[in-house]
Amino acid sequence: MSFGQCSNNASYRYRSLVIGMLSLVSLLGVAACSQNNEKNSPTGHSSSISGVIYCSESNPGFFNPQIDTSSTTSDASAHQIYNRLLDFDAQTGRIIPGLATSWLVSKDGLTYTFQLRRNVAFHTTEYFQPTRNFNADDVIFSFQRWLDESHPYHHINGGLYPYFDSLNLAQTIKSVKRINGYRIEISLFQRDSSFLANLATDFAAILSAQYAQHLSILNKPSDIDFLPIGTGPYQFKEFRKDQFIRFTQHPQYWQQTERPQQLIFDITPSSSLRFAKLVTGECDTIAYPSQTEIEVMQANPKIIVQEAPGLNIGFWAFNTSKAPFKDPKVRRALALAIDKSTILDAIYFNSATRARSIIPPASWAFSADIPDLNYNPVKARQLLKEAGYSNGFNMNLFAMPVVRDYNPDARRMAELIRTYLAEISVTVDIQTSDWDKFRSDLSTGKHDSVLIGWSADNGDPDNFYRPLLTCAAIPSGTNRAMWCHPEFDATVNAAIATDDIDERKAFYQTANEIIAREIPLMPIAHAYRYSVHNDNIQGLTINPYGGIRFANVRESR
Amino acid sequence: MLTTLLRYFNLIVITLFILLLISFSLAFFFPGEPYTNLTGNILLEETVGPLAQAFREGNIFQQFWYYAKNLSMGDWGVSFSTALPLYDKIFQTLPATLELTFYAATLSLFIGIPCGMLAGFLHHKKTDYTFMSMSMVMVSFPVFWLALLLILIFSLQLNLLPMSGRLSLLYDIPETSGFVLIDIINSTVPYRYAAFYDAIQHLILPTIAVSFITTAVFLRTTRRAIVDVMATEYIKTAQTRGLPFYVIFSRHVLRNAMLSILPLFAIQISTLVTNVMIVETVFSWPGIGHWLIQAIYERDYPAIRIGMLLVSSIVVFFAMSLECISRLIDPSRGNKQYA
Amino acid sequence: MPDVNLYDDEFHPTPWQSTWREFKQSHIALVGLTTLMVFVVLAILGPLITPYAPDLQNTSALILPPAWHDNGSVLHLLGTDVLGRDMLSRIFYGIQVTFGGAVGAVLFALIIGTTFGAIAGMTSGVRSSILNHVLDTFMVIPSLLIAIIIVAILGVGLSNAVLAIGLALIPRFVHGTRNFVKEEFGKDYIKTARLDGASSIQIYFKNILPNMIDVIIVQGTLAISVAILDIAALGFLNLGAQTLLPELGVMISEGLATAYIAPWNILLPGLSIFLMVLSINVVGDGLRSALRNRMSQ
Amino acid sequence: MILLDIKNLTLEIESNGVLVKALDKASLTLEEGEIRSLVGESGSGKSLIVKAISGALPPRWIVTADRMTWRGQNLLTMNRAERRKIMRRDIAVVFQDPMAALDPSSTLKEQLTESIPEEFVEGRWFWQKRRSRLDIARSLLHKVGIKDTQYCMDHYAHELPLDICQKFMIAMALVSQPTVLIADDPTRGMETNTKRQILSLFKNLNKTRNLSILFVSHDLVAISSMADKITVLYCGQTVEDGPFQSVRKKPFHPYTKALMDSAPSFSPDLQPKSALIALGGTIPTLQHLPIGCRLGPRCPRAQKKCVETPVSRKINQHTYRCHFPMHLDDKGII
Repeated sequence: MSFGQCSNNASYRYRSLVIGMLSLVSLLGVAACSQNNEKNSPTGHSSSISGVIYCSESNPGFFNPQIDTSSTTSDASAHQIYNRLLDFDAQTGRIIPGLATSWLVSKDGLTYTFQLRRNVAFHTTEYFQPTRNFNADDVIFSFQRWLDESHPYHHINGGLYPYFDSLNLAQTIKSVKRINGYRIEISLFQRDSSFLANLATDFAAILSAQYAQHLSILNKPSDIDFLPIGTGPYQFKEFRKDQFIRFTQHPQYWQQTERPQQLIFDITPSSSLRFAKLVTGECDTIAYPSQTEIEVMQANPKIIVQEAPGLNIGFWAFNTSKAPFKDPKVRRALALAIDKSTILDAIYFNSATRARSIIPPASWAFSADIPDLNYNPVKARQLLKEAGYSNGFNMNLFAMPVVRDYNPDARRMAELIRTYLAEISVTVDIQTSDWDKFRSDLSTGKHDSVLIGWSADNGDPDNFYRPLLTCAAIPSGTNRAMWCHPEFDATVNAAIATDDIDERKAFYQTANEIIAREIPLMPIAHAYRYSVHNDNIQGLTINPYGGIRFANVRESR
Repeated sequence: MLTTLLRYFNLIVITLFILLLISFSLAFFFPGEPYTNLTGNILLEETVGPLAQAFREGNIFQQFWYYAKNLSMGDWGVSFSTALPLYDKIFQTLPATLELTFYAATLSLFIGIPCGMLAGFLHHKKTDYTFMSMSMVMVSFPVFWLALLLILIFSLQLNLLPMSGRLSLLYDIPETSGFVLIDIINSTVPYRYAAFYDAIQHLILPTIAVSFITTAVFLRTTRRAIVDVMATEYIKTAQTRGLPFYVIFSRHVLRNAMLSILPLFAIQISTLVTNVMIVETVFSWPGIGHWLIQAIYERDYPAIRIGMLLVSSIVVFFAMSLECISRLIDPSRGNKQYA
Repeated sequence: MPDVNLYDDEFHPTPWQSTWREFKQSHIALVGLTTLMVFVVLAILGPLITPYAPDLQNTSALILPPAWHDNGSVLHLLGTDVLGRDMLSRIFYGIQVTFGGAVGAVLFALIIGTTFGAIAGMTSGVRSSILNHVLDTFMVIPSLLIAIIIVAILGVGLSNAVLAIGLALIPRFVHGTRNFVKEEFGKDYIKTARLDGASSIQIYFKNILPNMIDVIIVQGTLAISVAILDIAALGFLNLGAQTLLPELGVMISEGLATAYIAPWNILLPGLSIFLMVLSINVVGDGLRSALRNRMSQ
Repeated sequence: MILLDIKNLTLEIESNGVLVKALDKASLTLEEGEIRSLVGESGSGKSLIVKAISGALPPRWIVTADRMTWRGQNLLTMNRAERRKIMRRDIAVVFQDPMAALDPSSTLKEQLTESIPEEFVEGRWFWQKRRSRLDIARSLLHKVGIKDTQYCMDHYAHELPLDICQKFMIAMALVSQPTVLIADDPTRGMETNTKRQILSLFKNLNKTRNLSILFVSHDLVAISSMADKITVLYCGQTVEDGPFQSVRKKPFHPYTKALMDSAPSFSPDLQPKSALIALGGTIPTLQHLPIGCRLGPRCPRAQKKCVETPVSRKINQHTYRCHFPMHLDDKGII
């Protein structure tokens, strides 16, 4: 006596449910293979709450650009929280007034006097409420902190100021004097035509002296770099590592610009995840879009792509302080063994120009007639034999874990290089690790060679030669090739001693020839800079010197 | 009744003790200095504290004793990469995982078991075969591939659902209990309803991804249990006694079937937690699985050690209590001598 | 007319033949078996019949869609990935790595699990019940957790992943064998053997092991499907096989980078894992119901 | 008045390609107030008949019968609802192993009260209904001889001794005051005094309630103490049927003779240490049933004629199916 018949109406109803389930599974199959068909508006976030979400690529080390040169830190702090004495105009690149309304340069070029802006308010947050506006004391405090060793705040959070050390500004600046409440005077030891440009870079941020006193009373001085106070458009609210940074609008910002209620950095390390979030509308703009996705973004009407020639250089640096790489013949052999054009196609997907030397075409100091090395494995093997390594050697290759314009996927580039070097019997062990550990290993010289790069902070060509290849830049960790060449240093110092453009160009040309002869590093590409955002926001302009500025971004929903 | 409770209580205590022992011995297996693996900071001359002292003397029992004392007092050591105390980090991430596991478990219970009952009761009929073939397909889905498929289709192509995180970061909800829905409900921010709706949207895809496989497993186990019970002698006698069908099914068949599959759910908990940890990495859900796997990449041994100890003790606790409950309410289990 | 049997003695099918006849009844099981055979052949002979080496980078054809797509080329049947490596040969190698790894892990777990289970089954008393409980609790610990610990101790790599999954599968076999042995010891044919003075070891090897083979095989097949899923998951989280080895899970995580432009880099490896696991599940299930029917006849 | 009338019932099942007759033209009748016993060795299809009557046959069986009626209604063509109503109201079955026939997960009180039909329960509100069900249950348990009802009702089946459970099964069967009770070897494996209690219970139920009992067993001692009529079954064929006394004194079918002789207490003149009488050979399995009279190969009086199945002949209420009956010369006179 089976029970089938007695509940046949029940099973009919359940059968329809089952068919519903089956159609869902088949929908899974069909839709999965369909290409990116037309899609409706991104759901993203409802309009009831205003805010801009930016998918950044990694955690900032600190919230003070003075002590950390990584672009993540300056993205998260320099342009959103702090202001500088001077700024760059996004389009023309010329220097425009920032917190200093006007400035006067003496004839001998040794003393600069700055007239400061009045009634500029600092941020008021839960952890600090300022009682006075911005004045000269803050500028003095900000400069003295990295200039004068004995300054109470100099050794807070490591006491290292890599950018200023690499330009050894501490030796060029003699003194910073306070004339009155809103005027200061800086005097130098010798002329430096790139000094004004250096004051306009991200790293010359202006901190709050009153906040510093407040913290030293509570004797928690290290908070100055973790709970920042500045005069910029946004004020810091909360940071949770590997998850997000939250800023709220600075109500009394001195520039009247229309800004969203809150700005959020959603930390998403993987670039494909960032791109996916842009498509689903969970992020309004993303950092370092990977080249493969640029074409797809251009095809998508909802996403606006801005492109500008970048002031950057991606290169493959050899650690010249170690055995096989001391000999320039070995370095030349390795450089010849690599086919630069395939790397440009496979990694940059023709969104970069082939690099002949470290100076990009966008800079005025660029000159076309620099000899370029093209792919010649036979000569490479012969050079290796001459240098005594006929049966090759093994070396490690540090591949940068994070994404940057100048090198979108260092890991895949390393794999390509490995297959090329295998042909001249050089075995390569690719090493990559977490970004902080990676940089500390580099500065202690654990690497044989490294795939990394540099993006300029200001328009001055000196910003390429000095931090990358001068002897002073080795301790500060920006000279990855550990290369110290007296003649090269002399040419670079001579270049900044004069103001005449043609003379400086000639000096930089001799510097390029020294690099081409010695090959401490093999320049690979100058990548275009992309800024990508969906149509939820407007007013985001691309900046030639990298970084992202939300000062005059507004929601267009 | 009391003896079973007592027996299970000391079994749970023994097992947790063994887990504690394993987590302690892990510190010695992991590369690097045992003291650093236990507490996260380096054993220097001037580090004070009973544990450091015990390590200097090298007396292992004392080390274990102080380690256990620290654990009970909430000092769970400091993580290598962030140097923040692990205690708060875990209490940020664990509720997220428990929340996702809870929703996935309830979803698969409320879908798996009724369909299993239907399939079992109509066995060897068309509905049964469709259910069985469907559950066979669902069981063989690799969970991370399924999650990617769901993202590809529902987030990227059809753009219906968000694909990452627990809540859109625009909503700043103060974290009280760690469970996102509960936090929203008892938060006083004006945009509460929008936040709630958004949290639900964020929950849909991960819950489906996790519960997809567990539903199929529940379906199959329930069907097998029901078919076995229907074939037993006492159900035949009940039928010959002429009892109406619904009485037989609801009172006898269901109760016996449920009693026989309750202990099997304990094993399902572990596959559920594994699937949740994998789905978390795909949907970047801020749970303990995602955090543990990040800890692996950064070789953060204190985090791995405490994460392992915590997750496995929770899973063991749930499984053992499930087994104890099934032993208490199932009278007939008493006569089968225990293995 | 049943085939005429001249000697008219009764044709008693051996247990295997009756299981096979029972197994043949369900067509799905046969379909499952053929797909499984295809995968096994691929796993063994895969590397010989692939058109390209798995890591040969053909830089001229980057992210090529599969052949049936409009701008796909027949040279690369299943298209290429972002580094220009041929998808078809990578999947064949992937099958060999994943399937081989899973079988290795299951064999490892099977041998250790059955011995432990037998010992636990044969001993009795308080000590063994405590031991059994502890083994049961290890069955409940999630396999990913065990894998994370092993990777933390020994470091990443396919062999460590196989070891980790093997360890995670052991409790499953211990549980199965112990219940089976405990049941068998209750039966009379063991009592008679014991009355003849056979020691429990002899009984185990002569009487119980032959009967246990079927149970072990069913558990083994189902454990292989679990092992494949776990190895692929570990590869996906790149805790197991590293990018050097063409493992299916790793291929999916690599395909993630170009997920939106080239979805087939994710779909095809995932599909092969899915089909492999489906065929194994179908065969395992068919075997189990065949065994159950044979027992109940 | 004939309650249950079964004529030429044949049960076939398909086993590896060929149809096998487990029951071959079995016939059985049951009058009101009569105790009929159905005797046969284990595996002769006794339980099959019980299952056929109660309709609990698995769907694989093919049931064909000339006549299978209950009070005139044909059981085969009845739809399941009426069949279940009959089972509920008129026929009650007591199975062999009480432990297996009781749900292990619910208390006996639950199982007993749930099978009390609505009509016997007075009271409008549910608590009144519950109390009246409890009273009915308690009175029933007293009737079947269980004294400590409260203890039994609160416990589970596996916690009570075998005979208590069997009495409980009987109580459950009697709860709907059936007219026929089918007892499928209730006293198997019980020691004698509990067996005697249960049999005496059946006897006085028959006397007081005029309850007709179909007593299926192969324990002749128990049958001799209570049965009016007896039907002997061998390999699915009813070989002999008739009043117990006449069948016992003068069995016509050689198998019945052997069956009667096999019970030592039946033959008073048995010398001590003398060999027990038993038929040679064993019961053929389902696959190798001999054609014609199924006792053929084992029957001492078998001849060529036995190859065709014998037709059942009747001499004043004593039917038999044998070509060469005993105690009868060939003209059919005792």
